[in-house]
Amino acid sequence: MARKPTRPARASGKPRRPALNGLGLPKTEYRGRPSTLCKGCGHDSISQRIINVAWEHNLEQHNVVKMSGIGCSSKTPAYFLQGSHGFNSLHGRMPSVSTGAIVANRQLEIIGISGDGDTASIGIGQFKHAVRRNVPMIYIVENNGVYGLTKGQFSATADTGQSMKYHGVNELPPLDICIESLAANATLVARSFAGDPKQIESLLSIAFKHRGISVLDIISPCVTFNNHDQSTKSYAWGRENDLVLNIVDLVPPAEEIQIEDYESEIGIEMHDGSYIVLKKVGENHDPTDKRAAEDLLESAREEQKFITGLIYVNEDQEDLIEMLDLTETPLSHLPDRKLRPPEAVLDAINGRYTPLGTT
Amino acid sequence: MARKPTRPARASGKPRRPALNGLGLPKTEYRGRPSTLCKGCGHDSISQRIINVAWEHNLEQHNVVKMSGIGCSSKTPAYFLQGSHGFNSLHGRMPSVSTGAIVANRQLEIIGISGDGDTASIGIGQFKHAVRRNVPMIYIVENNGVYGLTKGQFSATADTGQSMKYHGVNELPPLDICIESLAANATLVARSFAGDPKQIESLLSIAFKHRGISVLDIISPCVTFNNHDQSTKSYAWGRENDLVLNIVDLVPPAEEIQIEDYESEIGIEMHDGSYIVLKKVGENHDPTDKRAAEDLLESAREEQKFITGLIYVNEDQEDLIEMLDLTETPLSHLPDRKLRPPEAVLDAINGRYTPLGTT
Amino acid sequence: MEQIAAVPELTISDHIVNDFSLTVATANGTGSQTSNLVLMHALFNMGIPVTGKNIFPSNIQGLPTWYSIRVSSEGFLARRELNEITVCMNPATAVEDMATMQPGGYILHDSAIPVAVRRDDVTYIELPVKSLVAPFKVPTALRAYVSNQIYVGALAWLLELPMEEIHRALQQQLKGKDSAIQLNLEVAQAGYDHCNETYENLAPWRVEPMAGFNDNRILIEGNTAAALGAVFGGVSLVSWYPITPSSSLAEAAADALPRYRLDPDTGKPTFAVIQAEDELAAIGMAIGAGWAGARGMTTTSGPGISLMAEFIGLAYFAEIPVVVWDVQRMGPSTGLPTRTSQGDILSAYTLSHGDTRHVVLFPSSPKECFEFGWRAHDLADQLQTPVLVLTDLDLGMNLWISEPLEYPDEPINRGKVLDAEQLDELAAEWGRYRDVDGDGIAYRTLPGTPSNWAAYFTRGTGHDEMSHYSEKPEVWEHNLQRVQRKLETARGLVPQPDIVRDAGERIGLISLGSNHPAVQEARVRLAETGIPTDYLRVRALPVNQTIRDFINDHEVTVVIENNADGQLHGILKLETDVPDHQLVSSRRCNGLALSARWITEQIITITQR
Amino acid sequence: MEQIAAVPELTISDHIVNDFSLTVATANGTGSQTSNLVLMHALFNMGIPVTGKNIFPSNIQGLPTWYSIRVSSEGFLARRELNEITVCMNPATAVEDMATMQPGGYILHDSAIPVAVRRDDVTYIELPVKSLVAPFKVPTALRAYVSNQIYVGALAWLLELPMEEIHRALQQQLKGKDSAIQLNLEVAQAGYDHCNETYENLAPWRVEPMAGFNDNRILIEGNTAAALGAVFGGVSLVSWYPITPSSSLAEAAADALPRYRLDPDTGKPTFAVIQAEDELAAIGMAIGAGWAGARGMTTTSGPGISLMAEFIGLAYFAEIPVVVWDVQRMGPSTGLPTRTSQGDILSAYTLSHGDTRHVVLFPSSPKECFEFGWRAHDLADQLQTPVLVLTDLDLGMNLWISEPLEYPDEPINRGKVLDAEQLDELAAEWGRYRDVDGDGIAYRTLPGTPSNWAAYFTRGTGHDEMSHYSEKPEVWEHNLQRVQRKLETARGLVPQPDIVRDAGERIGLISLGSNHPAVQEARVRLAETGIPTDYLRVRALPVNQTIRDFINDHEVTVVIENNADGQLHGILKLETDVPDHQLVSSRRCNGLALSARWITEQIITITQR
Ligand SMILES: Cc1ncc(C[n+]2csc(CCOP(=O)(O)OP(=O)(O)O)c2C)c(N)n1
Ligand SMILES: Cc1ncc(C[n+]2csc(CCOP(=O)(O)OP(=O)(O)O)c2C)c(N)n1
Ligand code: SF4
Ligand code: SF4
Ligand SMILES: [Mg+2]
Ligand SMILES: [Mg+2]
Repeated sequence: MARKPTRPARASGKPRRPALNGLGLPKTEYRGRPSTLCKGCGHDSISQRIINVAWEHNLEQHNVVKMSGIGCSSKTPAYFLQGSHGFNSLHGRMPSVSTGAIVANRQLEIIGISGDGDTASIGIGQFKHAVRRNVPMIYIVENNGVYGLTKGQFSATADTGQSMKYHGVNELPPLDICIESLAANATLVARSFAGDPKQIESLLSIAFKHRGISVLDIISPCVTFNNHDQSTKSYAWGRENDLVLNIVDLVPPAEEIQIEDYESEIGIEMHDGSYIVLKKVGENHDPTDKRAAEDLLESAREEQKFITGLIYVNEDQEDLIEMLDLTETPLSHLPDRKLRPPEAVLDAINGRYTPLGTT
Repeated sequence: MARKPTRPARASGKPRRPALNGLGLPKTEYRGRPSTLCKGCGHDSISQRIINVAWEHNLEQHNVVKMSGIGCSSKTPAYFLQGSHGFNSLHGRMPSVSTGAIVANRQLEIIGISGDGDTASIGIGQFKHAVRRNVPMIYIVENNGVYGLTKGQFSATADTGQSMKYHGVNELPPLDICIESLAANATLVARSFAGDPKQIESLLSIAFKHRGISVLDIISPCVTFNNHDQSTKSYAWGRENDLVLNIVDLVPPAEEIQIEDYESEIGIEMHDGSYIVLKKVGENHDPTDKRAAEDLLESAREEQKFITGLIYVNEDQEDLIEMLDLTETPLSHLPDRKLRPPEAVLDAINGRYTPLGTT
Repeated sequence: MEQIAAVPELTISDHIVNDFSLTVATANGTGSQTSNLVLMHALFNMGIPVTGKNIFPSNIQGLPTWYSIRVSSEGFLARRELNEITVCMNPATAVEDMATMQPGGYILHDSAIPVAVRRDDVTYIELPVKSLVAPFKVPTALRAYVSNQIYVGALAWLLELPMEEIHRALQQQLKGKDSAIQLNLEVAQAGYDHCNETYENLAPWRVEPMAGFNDNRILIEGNTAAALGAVFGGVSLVSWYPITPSSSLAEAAADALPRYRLDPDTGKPTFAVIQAEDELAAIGMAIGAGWAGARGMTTTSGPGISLMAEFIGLAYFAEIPVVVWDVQRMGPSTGLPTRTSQGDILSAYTLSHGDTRHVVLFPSSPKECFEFGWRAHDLADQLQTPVLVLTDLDLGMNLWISEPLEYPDEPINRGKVLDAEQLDELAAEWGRYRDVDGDGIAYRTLPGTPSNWAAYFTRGTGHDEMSHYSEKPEVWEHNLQRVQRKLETARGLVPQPDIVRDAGERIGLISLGSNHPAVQEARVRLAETGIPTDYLRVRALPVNQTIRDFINDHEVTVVIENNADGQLHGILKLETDVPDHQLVSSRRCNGLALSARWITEQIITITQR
Repeated sequence: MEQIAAVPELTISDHIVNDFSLTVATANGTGSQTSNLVLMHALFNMGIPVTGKNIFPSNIQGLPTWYSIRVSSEGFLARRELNEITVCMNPATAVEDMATMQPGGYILHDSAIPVAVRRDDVTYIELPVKSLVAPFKVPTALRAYVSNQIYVGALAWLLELPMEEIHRALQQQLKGKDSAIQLNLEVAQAGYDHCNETYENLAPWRVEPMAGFNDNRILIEGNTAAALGAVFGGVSLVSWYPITPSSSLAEAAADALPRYRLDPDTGKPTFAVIQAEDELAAIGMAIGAGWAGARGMTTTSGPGISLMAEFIGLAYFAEIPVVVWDVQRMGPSTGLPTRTSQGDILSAYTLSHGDTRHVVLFPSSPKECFEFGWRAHDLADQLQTPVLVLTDLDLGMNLWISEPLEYPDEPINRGKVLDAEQLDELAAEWGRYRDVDGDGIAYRTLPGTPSNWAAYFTRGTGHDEMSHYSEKPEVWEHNLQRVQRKLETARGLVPQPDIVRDAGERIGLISLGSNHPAVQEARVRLAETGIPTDYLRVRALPVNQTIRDFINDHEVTVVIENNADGQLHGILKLETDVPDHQLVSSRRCNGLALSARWITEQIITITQR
């Protein structure tokens, strides 16, 4: 329970004071417990981005809830915003639990973290319907194309032709989280790359202000299970030396892939030596134009590139809470007298069901 | 068990002989048991189309299987092709059961019937993944925007603003079966209207020849639960006379809505007096052009029209059975010797796990 | 329809007053519901104990439907197997309906339906429906609907039911729609007049106004009462997916909430009703709401219960309050969606993988549906666990005479929730899963609580008292033992069984839920034949000492239930220690509510062993 | 780690040969698996009874992992609670690992890990891992991996395990990768040499080659054996969704099928493996395949079992063969994904709403995993019903010494399937759900059968013998009774219990699955202390008369299982009629396999009551 703000004991001499945000809090207050992910995992970079933005935006942590499904990605809410309630729910079911939570307390800010397996495989149904309901929340997919936690099977976003050490070659076409979101009438759709701090932070800032659901599809390399036989990089030595082929439980330490800010396109070499191309939405892309957004995504899909940035936004569509027209007071905090009608109401109801008196 | 071909006993005089198809069978042989759907239900028209096309194409009924989920629509396989096996499975789960069946016996032709609730609500996950796998089957969604069998709740394809007698106004945007299919990389996407026999039959003929999955989204009006208070047509008299308002179990007989062949657009008045506009894909639409297909659907969605006809087709993509590279002989019919390796193989396996002999 | 064994002898010179059963056979979608409800309410308004069971098909139009009305001066409200009067409006079933009609009975039939084999042990009353309705200017679409009033009028004539009562009941049903009331009444009158002019009424059955029984009682469906219970229980979110026979519960809630639960200050909803995309989402939403401090509930039936298994395990293990109504229908699988059963008892009690046991409530009347409607939420909050309420199609979708709904006698109980002040005081001492009171129930906090000590991380994985992830063997064992300790606490908190003891030590009956009226009637019949019985009605699981004592106190205890495996019997066997011959299972499962006759026969057979 | 109660006294002057346990503590992701497997195989190759248990975390890298190797000259293969040697390679757990080490033990530790509190009742061997590995030119990424060979060498020195055996085992593990073999061996040698040069070996434990026990036995994981069983059982479709600890079963099948099941004529696959989008789809596909006449199977663990509940009910009621492997892990909910348990027994047996009872098999060795791997498909086909095979993480994912896999002694049994010829002969006489043989099992037809009589319409709704929809009460009752009759047939068809009777009438033990080695060992210990026991190992549900007789024949029967609720005990209580004091539950559930010590203590306590 190290959650209470602790100030470093003043030592002699001039103490190094950490920078404080508008609430007078150091950034460390926005951390969580130590990560248990693999060193170099993209998911950890994303957690760091959330910590930064939350600190910079002076977020009141007690108003935030962190929701997730099951997977390496879904574990991360334990690793940021220690002052927020979190709920590591069931595999693929984060959307419904989040929907219930926001209905219960409309004042909460929901940050949902999911994986590509969690969202695009088992969870695609709940995902699409949460999008369709425009549940007010940030929905982050930490997308690595594999099932990290269960040791590297393909997920539904794995690229066609991608190959994996123990699972052969993926022959199926991938589902694209952004295209799926748009098809289901998402009101904010964006994509980024775990190693692009600037872009993620700016998208998070936008998402925090968005009215309904914000879907952020963040490509987040798995350092461990994208290491297949054809890999060209860190494993080269091992391969030459026959060393790595039979090692099932070896996860060599790796570095996070970080990229610099880029102009319009950037090619990135992944841990496994494969190559992806990110392409920023152009300056003159109008993110309120849905057909343009779809075109952008579809043409990038044809070129096998990933469009990044704010792809689509619609601030006109009511969110779920508005549609439900709920009281301003969160349902969870209504006083008993608003939850239970008075006895006279029940008497009247009983009256409607009793025998008619003789007329 | 009236499935054996029966010929009418020859009466005296010249008997009226029914038309026979290439297999020497009258069309009645392709019927099923009597329908228990409401009179005038669009679903029954679709069954009739299947019967026609099957008869015309000289379909061997024993090679066909009829799969479905749960709903009024999902009941229909009992009402056509009496000579085919059928499987009325679970709500929303027809795709997985069909996948298993075709893997078991690749020689089967699968006709899958689903509803909009069955496919777009509970079943959206299995639907999208069956599409993604390109499971060779015809997948018909008998789309009425409501849950017929459970008495008229909105489904996920109900139009925004649509209102229903006992369920108020739908505020959510609809999922579009065709857009969803394309997003998931469907290889054949088409739409039609239950009352348009010609178009449905021609689309069915194309679908029977398609390599992978053929998604047919067929708008199929529910005569019973699209009767809401604002209705303008058959109920007018009742409304004026205060008669229908409290009748929960009244289903007045109605006529199927049939339309004539149309040029490019047609407006149709539904049973409830509402109006939909169908718009045929233009002559110069290239159904092999995916982005054109998407554009067509999205612009129609904006205009609130329904594009009908063959929207997209891709014959290049391998289907599931090809990807799995299965034996030509159906797995269900392999002889035991191909299913159980000989004893020597097991001896060798055991050998691999026994202690090393002294070298 | 079941085989009729005995013929009621009409030896009494006078009429049989307020004692008979009648069945109306129609096709569904013809709107006969109005007619049947008018009959039900007319009888109810006259003070006559009456019960109505709708046996309907799983489709929307055109298939056979039967509506059975039982009138019992003694106040027996169970389904009866015997049937004195049959109204045949459906050609499809007429042959069978007429053939299985018991001797001495009356058959009222549309004259368009020919009598296939004329029997001389029954009386036929022909109703020329078409020609009687012809004079009324009704569009074809509505002809079938108003035609049903013909049999209403005919029955009024047969039973000497005053037409004014029909009029009053019509007014009640069609509230203020005057021309509709008028039309229906006139058609009914035409039926009445036709019979009156054509036949002499030699039938033995009559209805007469009665005092006492219905006074202050209500006529209502269990699902409606349950929904109202939730409304008065402060439900915040009803997330549901349509499935017969539970849909009308959610729909009744959606109907009642906007009437009774708008914020008195702002006029805004203090509730949400969400039709989810499936049962997994429905239960997930309800759990999310419960976790965040509101009252979440979902309604479903068998297939939905199966789909909710994983989520119920999460709520059990992460200790989140949620209420699930299972209005049971016939299973396994899709089964018979429109037929009643009590086949989910064992499933519900042990739902989910791993070691789980749940609190399950069994209401047996609309009044109790209402009570458990609010109490389930209190229990869920107090115990921080899922509470499943098991009712069934018979109680949920049929009209039952019931004691009036009783206003909750306890304030809303939110259980152990800490606010910011309490948290700041407790500080590091608080642990989400720390059992400070020894009852297995720890204190929780809600998201949004403005205290630095409020936050914790909820998970369905192994966790210690601080809710931190742990794989330590002793942590797991310790935590699960505490959760199981809650079950012991639950034994004391759940509604206690309802016990009638007046028979001494020989025979005890145990039953539950909608079987109650049949058991009550059977006990009277058994007592009349010299077999007095004690009776314990289980109102909740887990069971407690009272139930064990009851079983131990009797030579034989018979557990009566409507399923194939004797599921309650199995659970009682598990949780008590009595030899098989002392705890006997009597079960039946054919889609119909149990009858007193069947129960009586069962008990007689058992006692004769 | 559990508390150690007793200290083994080293009173014998000579060495303790082939009798000790050692635990290696590392962090996961460091590649220690190679080292541990090398040790396991070296010992196995020497003919020594050995068992290895991997206690690993539910993450991928950096969290504590323990690998415990037990060597037992008597051939006891259960988990032992005592631990004579601990290898500390993980700083994160070293303090606790060292503190809980029993007196008299040896601690081998990386010298980079300081000894926090030096105890004088244990011996410390320091391994300067970093400097020993330094001379080898290995990239940083692989340094941790090869470092593990240091403790292999050190243990070889301590136990006098010949380095040639290490070499041979390395060759076995790294098949043909010569430079890797060489490197690993050299590092191990460095560890050996370091110890040899630095310490005098005063430890009491030695390993020595043994004859007899391992001869003709195999060392294999249960999941691998199960997958091979399916391969030889003619499985056609493995549709699965990843979940620990079942994934390796599906992956082993995906690995073995292309090796052994290509069509000998065309070289094409006679099988399909599909990774589904979730468990609902996985079971749906398997059921679709079974329906169409192939052999469908899926593999999962607790959460998946819950998700499959609705589909299992469909297969049960529509009578479709399908095989489900549940490799159990700790529940409820997500629980402890990497810890063993037997908590799904009751769930599996009664899975789904409505009245259902399933065939459940419990293998207790790799050999039996193989056998049930093929037999489950025969049973499913014969009975036309789902067959659930329940194993657990301990048996599934650990290496077990086993009798060799035994070639099926029966041809493939496809059950009652009619072909076109038979159908044409039977014509209208055939009904899909007609019980012509009186065993409750009807004849089915497959889609694609070229006969006009073949087609029928399968449904999970109420159906008559022709599989037509029916809501008739008597049709439902009749059909469900037939389905339940199948369960009676199943009692005779499922694998019969394994019974050892040599103790007379006092104490019977009942257990199942992976508890077998611990029970066997406990029986020896109990016999030594004057408490002889009989033993029945349940191999399948539903139970039959043999089990009832066994229980009735003993004064006390103790049911030993690894779950919190005593689930098998509950089922036996349900299905037999013995008083509580005669059928006692002994259960434990903390994520670890049961130990002989715990069982022994339990039985002693019970007998002393
Ligand atoms: C119902 C259920 N099925 C399967 C699992 C096993 N499981 C845990 S995480 C996971 C996949 C995670 O993949 P993804 O969402 O992509 O997350 P990542 O680990 O890649 O971040 C699976 C299949 C589970 N926990 N629950
Ligand atoms: C798991 C489950 N949940 C709910 C139901 C109840 N149910 C039966 S049909 C249906 C909806 C059918 O709607 P749709 O697929 O649109 O078919 P339609 O009747 O409109 O043709 C529902 C919710 C069910 N059978 N199973
Ligand atoms: S396995 Fe992959 S996704 Fe999981 S923590 Fe490691 S690097 Fe990240
Ligand atoms: S309810 Fe609607 S969908 Fe169902 S059969 Fe009737 S018309 Fe068709
Ligand atoms: Mg992933
Ligand atoms: Mg529909």
